[in-house]
Amino acid sequence: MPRTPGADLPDHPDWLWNSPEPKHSYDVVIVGGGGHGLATAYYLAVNHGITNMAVLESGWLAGGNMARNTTIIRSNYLWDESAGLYEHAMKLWEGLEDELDYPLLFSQRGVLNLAHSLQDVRDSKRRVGANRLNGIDAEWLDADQVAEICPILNTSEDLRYPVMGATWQPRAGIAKHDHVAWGFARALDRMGVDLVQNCQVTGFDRIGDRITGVRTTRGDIAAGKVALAAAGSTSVLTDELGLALPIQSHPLQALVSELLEPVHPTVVMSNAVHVYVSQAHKGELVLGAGIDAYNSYGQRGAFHTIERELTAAVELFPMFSRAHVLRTWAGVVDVTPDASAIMGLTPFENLYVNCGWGTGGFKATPGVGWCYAHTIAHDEPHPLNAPFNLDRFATGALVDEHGAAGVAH
Amino acid sequence: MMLIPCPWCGPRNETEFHYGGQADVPYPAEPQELSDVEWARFLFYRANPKGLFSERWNHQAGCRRWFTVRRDTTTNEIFQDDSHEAVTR
Amino acid sequence: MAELHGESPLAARAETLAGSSVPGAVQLSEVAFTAQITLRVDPKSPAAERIGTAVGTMLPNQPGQVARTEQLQILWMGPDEWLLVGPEGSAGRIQATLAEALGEDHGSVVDVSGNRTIVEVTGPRSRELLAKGCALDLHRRSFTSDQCAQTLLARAGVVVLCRDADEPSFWILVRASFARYLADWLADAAAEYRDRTRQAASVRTLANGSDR
Amino acid sequence: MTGEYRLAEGGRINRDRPVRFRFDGHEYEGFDGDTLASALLANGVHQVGTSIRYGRPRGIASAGPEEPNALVQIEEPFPEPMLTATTVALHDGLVASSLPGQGRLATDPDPARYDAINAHCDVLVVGAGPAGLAAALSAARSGARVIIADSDTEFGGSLLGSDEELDHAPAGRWIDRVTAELRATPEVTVLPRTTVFGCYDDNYLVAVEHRGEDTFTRQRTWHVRAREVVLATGSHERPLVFPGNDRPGTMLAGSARTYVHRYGVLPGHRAVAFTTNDSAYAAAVDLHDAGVEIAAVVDVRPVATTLWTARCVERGIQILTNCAVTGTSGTDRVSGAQISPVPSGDSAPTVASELDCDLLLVSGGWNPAVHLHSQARGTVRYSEEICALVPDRATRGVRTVGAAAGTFTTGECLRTGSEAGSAAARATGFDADPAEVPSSPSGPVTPPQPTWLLPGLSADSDHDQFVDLARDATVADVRKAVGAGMSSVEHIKRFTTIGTAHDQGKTSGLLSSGVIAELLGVEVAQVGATTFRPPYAPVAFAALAGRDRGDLYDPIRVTAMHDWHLAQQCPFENVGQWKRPWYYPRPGEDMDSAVLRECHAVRTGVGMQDVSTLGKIDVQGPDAAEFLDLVYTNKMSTLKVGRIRYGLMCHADGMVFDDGTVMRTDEHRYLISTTSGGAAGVLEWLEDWLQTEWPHLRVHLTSVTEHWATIALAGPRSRDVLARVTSDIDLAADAFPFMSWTDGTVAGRAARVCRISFSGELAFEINVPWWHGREVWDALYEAGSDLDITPYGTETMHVLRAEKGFPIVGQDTDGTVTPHDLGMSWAVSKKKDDFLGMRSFSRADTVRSDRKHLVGLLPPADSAVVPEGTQLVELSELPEPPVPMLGHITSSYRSAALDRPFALALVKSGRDRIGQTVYGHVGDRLVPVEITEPVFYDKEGNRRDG
Repeated sequence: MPRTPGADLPDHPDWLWNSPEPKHSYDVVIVGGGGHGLATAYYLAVNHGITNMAVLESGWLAGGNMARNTTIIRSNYLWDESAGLYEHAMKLWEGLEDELDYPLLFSQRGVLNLAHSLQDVRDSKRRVGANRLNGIDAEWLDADQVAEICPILNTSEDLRYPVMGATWQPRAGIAKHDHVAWGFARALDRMGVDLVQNCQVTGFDRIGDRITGVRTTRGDIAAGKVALAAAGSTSVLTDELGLALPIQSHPLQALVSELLEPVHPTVVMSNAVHVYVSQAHKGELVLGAGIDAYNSYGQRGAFHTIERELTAAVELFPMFSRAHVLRTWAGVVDVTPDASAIMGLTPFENLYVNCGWGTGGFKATPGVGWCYAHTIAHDEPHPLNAPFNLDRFATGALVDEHGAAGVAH
Repeated sequence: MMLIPCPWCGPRNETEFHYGGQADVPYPAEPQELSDVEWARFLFYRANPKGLFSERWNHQAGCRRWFTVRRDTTTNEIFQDDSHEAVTR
Repeated sequence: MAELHGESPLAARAETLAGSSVPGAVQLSEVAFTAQITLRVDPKSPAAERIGTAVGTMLPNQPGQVARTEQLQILWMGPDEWLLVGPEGSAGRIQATLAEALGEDHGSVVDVSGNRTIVEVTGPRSRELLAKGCALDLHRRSFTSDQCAQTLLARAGVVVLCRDADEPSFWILVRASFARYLADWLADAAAEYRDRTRQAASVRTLANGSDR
Repeated sequence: MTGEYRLAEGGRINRDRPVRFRFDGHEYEGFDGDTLASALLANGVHQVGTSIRYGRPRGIASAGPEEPNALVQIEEPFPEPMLTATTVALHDGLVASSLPGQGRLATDPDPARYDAINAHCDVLVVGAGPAGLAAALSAARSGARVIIADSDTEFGGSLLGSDEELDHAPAGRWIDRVTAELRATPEVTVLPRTTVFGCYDDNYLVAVEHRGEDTFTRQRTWHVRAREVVLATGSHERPLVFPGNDRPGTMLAGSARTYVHRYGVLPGHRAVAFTTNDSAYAAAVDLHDAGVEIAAVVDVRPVATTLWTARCVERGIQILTNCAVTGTSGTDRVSGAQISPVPSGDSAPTVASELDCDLLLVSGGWNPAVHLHSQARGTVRYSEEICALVPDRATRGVRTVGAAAGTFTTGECLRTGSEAGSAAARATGFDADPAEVPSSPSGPVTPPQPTWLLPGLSADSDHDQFVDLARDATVADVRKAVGAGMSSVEHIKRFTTIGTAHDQGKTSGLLSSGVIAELLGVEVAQVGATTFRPPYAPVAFAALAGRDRGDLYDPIRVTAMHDWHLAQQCPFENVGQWKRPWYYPRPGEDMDSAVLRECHAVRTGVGMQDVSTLGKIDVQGPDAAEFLDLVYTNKMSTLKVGRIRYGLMCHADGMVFDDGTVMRTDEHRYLISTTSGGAAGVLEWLEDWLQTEWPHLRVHLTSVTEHWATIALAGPRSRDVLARVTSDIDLAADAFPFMSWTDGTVAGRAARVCRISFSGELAFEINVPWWHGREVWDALYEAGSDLDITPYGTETMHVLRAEKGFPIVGQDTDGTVTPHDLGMSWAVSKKKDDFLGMRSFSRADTVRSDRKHLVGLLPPADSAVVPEGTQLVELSELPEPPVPMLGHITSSYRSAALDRPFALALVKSGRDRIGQTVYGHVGDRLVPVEITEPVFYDKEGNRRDG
């Protein structure tokens, strides 16, 4: 009997990584063993020759948002600052499978961002124009062109909020999140970087405003430099230093269906009706929604969010009617006032921060690693992440990626 | 679906409320006297604790009153403030 | 008095509501053109006292409480807010009464008669019908006659008023612009009862119905 | 293997109602009451598919939702992917096929109806087995409001799968009696075929009721808010890991009993039972009594229990203790099992015998179904005693009883259930005593012997030892994961995909933890298990979407004049939830020509627009003026009664977020208007500041948006039209000046008339109570007919205001724009000490001279309209990316008055560039556009008085 095509994943390599005891001292300690922490360590080693380094993970490696996201990769952001960083990430994605020698299942199947109102259309065209001038592949498609790319999408007029068109980024797509994290981890393990799991950072050692190490549930660890990559848990760490950050942690839910014959050729996102959908390699539909409104570290969200998400999904994709939800889950995303990240130096010497990625963290993974590594190695931001400093909240030079508000009058 | 205790209407489903974030962040008395950094604190910086959090909710679909509760951000257990007095931001 | 009041928000849905009514299950109809006045005043103030005297009953001070006079139903809407509902054409009279009783004291009296219309839902399955879109516990133990609540019904903000808990009868006060949506939603929700009168298959579900 | 599989009698099926169905192209017959699985077994069909990775034949392994193998694709009555044959109730016309991996979705629209309902109760009982029924009975008798739900079509749970007696009578009688009493109790809601799949905060549980293919509503989602919850969700039997443990004919022992007792079906004719505990003995005995030949009971334990030994001896069933099944033979179905003594240490097992069989019963013990307990944030612990996870700490208001709590004797389940039911009812204030429970003969249950991996087997056999049948994951896969350095159960789950299939690891979850523990040489408790997440069982998307579909997806808000607009068959624009007329095409007109005609009419004659959707808020109180001074950028306290002023609102960050007019109706009373989309947000925002920041201000806010129907009458002839329908308003410019209002009578109705203009033309805004709106609209339309009065929509309104350079919040702003950026410094008071947003205007970034300003743009007169959203660049030829951008076009139209295209744009230092030419990036062309003042028409404002 032939195996069902696509219903399974490629095998993992025979060896991934060790689980060493932490040493007493490292040149660099990265707090947070998620995608960003691992990618940062990787580029610190590869681009800057730093290998006396540990990545400390409070639980199991890449078990936070990296294990919980919907794996969408795109770079079609509005503002130059975001476009620069995300497009840099996109270029790295395009070579990452070879570089890590790991099957990341990176699939450039394109992403459609739907427009459901006249203002959506204006905003979409504005973003497409900005993307193209920034050298990012982007097109505006009318409803008929959208239907050609994704025939199962309901583009009829009778939708409550009809699809009036969409932006299309052909190079966008998805990858297999665990494989990405494990690819970085395996490479780091080979380069002698310590990946320390079940090691919770509980505080910092400091002399005045200079950070000299971290305190952990597995002992104190001295560090030349400490880089935070803890997403939703960042403020819990910085509170230890009295360092306030403008981030709020919210639940972000996702869900997955049973394995289905291929029906969905691309990735569809709709901010207006709060749903995004792709069909993963094994055949399961992967859906995400908007964040839950309230702060939470619970890694669980409210059910009405799921119901609303599925209502939108079935309206947009009538054929999903009898698909089944197998599993729902939630991550903890750290959101900033301008929906853009914070990456750079802190008021503390030798302490670096990367957080506030909200719902956009996964797609930025290699780009974050590249730029954050540069920031740590040179003690100054890479040009691409310079705009994402903390000062912008004081000056008002925000990078507002919320997009335009609903049209008035 | 949390049950949020409106001090007036009693416990109602989370969907009837609008979230207001951290409580007790008063509007500065003399905004014009503040430095940009101090002003940014008021505009953008809010506590983000893991555990008990004093936060504001508005009973949007009900009596439209704003009120404060203390909620554990890891379990969503809510401990209501008794006072019916107007809350502060 | 339609010549006085023109066209009600659900005039165009009168047939929909009537057609969705099923004897022995639910009846739906619009109660149009009522006078509705929003009153804001400090319940502890002398003004509140005076108003109580003027309208013939103290302003209800319990959340969700409804006071009745011959002419008026006075709905608690908030700690210092009430909605007075009177017969059509009486808005001016009610406002005058309230304004006079309020005098110079701080408070507000606003004619909101056009703001909301009313859908009356009666019949043994009223509670089940409303439960399809209302998360409040409408059981007679929890939501009794002359009790009201501001809440959501389907995706519309409403005021639910229990007129009679024993012979179930409810008023749903809904914003005029949402009224047609709500009427359509109610009709769709009631469709199964119409169907049941045809289908024997309904017997099992009736036996398991939640409206107990 | 041939022969009869359906017993001549017995079972709870209705033999008077045969049901015909098709599976994989073959016609079969079963009975009402069968599942697809029991009907297939009754027809001798055991293999129902092939496995996902290796294409190995797979059979029916269970009789319930834990089924890892028997996945089917429903073809008729309507395609549905990936259901388990063990949970599909047989019905006429059912056509199904085996499903090797991926399910198939229908291409036709789903004709079924789905809905949702909210329910409240004092006590929710999940599961209607012995524990659940007893719990519900105790609670119900107290008068408490009780809901009892069970996935199965009938109540009874595990009792349905046994011949147990209660009070010396078949258990069925007790089940029927209790069920009948519950149905007859007024405050009890009885929900069979209802799966509670989620448990959320504050005892909010979600269930889906399968009402049947023939009913009006196919599935109903229940949202239950329970004061107390009793979880009596039972347990799932655990299979055993051994070489060839996936062959069709291999079945959980308890499930085989269920097929015999509930469905009157023999799953085979000659069986071997392989077990680590007593439950397989019960199966062997029952199957024997039903006519199945039992080749042997193979027990890994050194000694079998006396009770079961005796029962086996009576029947001549041989027991092989301290033995294990170490291999199976057969192709499409098991034909034999190799039996070996359990080797001591690592010595390889020696095959003592091979027993022929067509049925291999397995039991590795029972896993309590702790899913909902765990979803409710209850903790679980590994019990060495029963070798399974059991509830540890429970959350408030949640009790777990019966097998779900690790209690496996019927007597104990009944007793603890009854007590939990009364305790739950008492907790909600009812005087409840535990209902008396029937006597049960079932004796004590001896714990299983922990058995995860059989010792001594060669590594080659790893590939034949399946841990997760659904994912085709073997011991070899787990060994590889461990060998790759994985030690976390979460990592190994992802590495092997164990537990990720449709069953979410109901049979494989803990089993894999046990295997991992052995391979790592640690305790199972250390390994733990992955998190239990909703839903407990798969739920159809449509069931959760319910009735919020089509037009009911989101409310459609309409105005009093909506039917008139409909009658014109005009296209509508969605503005928030509102439907607003977009333009009114006449026969043969496209949008452009219609809009040009409408614009021309307003500029030269008279037009009318339904503007009822604008938000309206009544602001009253002695401090109303002070309050408005704080929330608007400009000063409202100086506004005179009878006058109107335009106002801008900024958030504290200084960015414009709404605008509208402010009408002073009295010394202490204002009526303010907001944007259509912004009304609710503005009111809540105002209440926020009023209640939480300035509670000392004596101000009351009341939304009156829908109280008024509002008609804009605009154009040089608007005064003439209005004059024809009003007698008591002096419409002369000096008597009724611009930006003032008056009360009067319009078309015989009391109206409030304002002289405000969003087009720059002479204009009146007529406000009447909602239910007069249509009538007054008709009257005005009639009154203007000879002047060709022209109704116009949002598009024309947008063009006209753009010609005057009036911005639209949300179109010409995007949350990053200050009043100064808009060139509206005139609307920002310099006399006030403070107002919301003021401080932010002096931030480093907001005082930059090169901020983006709202300016006008003129493309070549003969060129096309430049699309809105177009980015602007400085150079006439595009350099390599990234290309610096100056800003973008926010509004762009063709002007009838100017007979040319024009636009508004946000441009870096725009006001300093007036006169310059920049380029719009359209497609990949560059279109030259000249930067101008934002006001294109009647700069002097001469036309507003007509």
